Amino acid sequence: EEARRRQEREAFLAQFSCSLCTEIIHQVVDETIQDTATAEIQAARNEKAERLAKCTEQICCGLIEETLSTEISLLVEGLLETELERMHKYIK
Amino acid sequence: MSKDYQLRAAINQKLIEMGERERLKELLRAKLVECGWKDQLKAHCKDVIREKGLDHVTVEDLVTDVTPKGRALVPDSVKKELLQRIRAFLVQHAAL
Amino acid sequence: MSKDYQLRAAINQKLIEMGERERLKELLRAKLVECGWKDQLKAHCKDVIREKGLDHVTVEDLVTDVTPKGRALVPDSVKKELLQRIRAFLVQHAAL
Repeated sequence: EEARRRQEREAFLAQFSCSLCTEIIHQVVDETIQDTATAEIQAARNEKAERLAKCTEQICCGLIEETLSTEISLLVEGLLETELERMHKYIK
Repeated sequence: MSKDYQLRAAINQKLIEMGERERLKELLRAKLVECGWKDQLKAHCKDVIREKGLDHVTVEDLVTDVTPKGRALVPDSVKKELLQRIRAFLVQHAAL
Repeated sequence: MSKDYQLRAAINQKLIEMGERERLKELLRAKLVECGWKDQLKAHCKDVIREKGLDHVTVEDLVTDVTPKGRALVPDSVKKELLQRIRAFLVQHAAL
């Protein structure tokens, strides 16, 4: 009877250990997956926002550069033309 | 209430009271990092986000997607180590 | 093609398609006049012409000469306003 009870108890503990082990693994794995998924989505969102901010700035700088280039050329051309006209009038 | 059920409840209670359940979880977390499981999981999450597109994936979608693989990727050696630790605890507290 | 390049191309495409790029340039031109940039640059050009002599200055030389100052003279507030306007446009057209 004693041997049977010991056997039963050992079988129970073996089965219990296995189920507890699986339970803990699932709990930790699921918690970690939840945390990792949240963190990875957030990281991807941050990365996207950073890229968007950087590209927007680059586009803004490009637009300024392009406009300045045109404006400076027009201004210089106009100014030199006026100055030359003035000089010619002065010479005449 | 069955005898098994009572015994289960008593062991679970003891595990919690003695802080062993938390220690087991902590050990497992550390092992999952150490064996590269967490890095694999991160890489898998990144792949899914890339494939589906950030705008088409929620945290819930991602969790559902990566859970089967995440569970399957836990190395047998880690499972074995945890099981041994549980058995050792139960032997040590055999009076339960 | 890099992700950055693709994104810049997509933003530019949207700005052009919706006529916003031209509107932004128009706004910038107006701001440059309003803040006195044009007058300041004109004065600077005249200084350079006076220093070098009209006979020794070409359009290309003068453009090269005054461009750094032209860039530096653009007030930060104007740059900020333009950037904000682009950001607002992108928020409004969130497809990107």
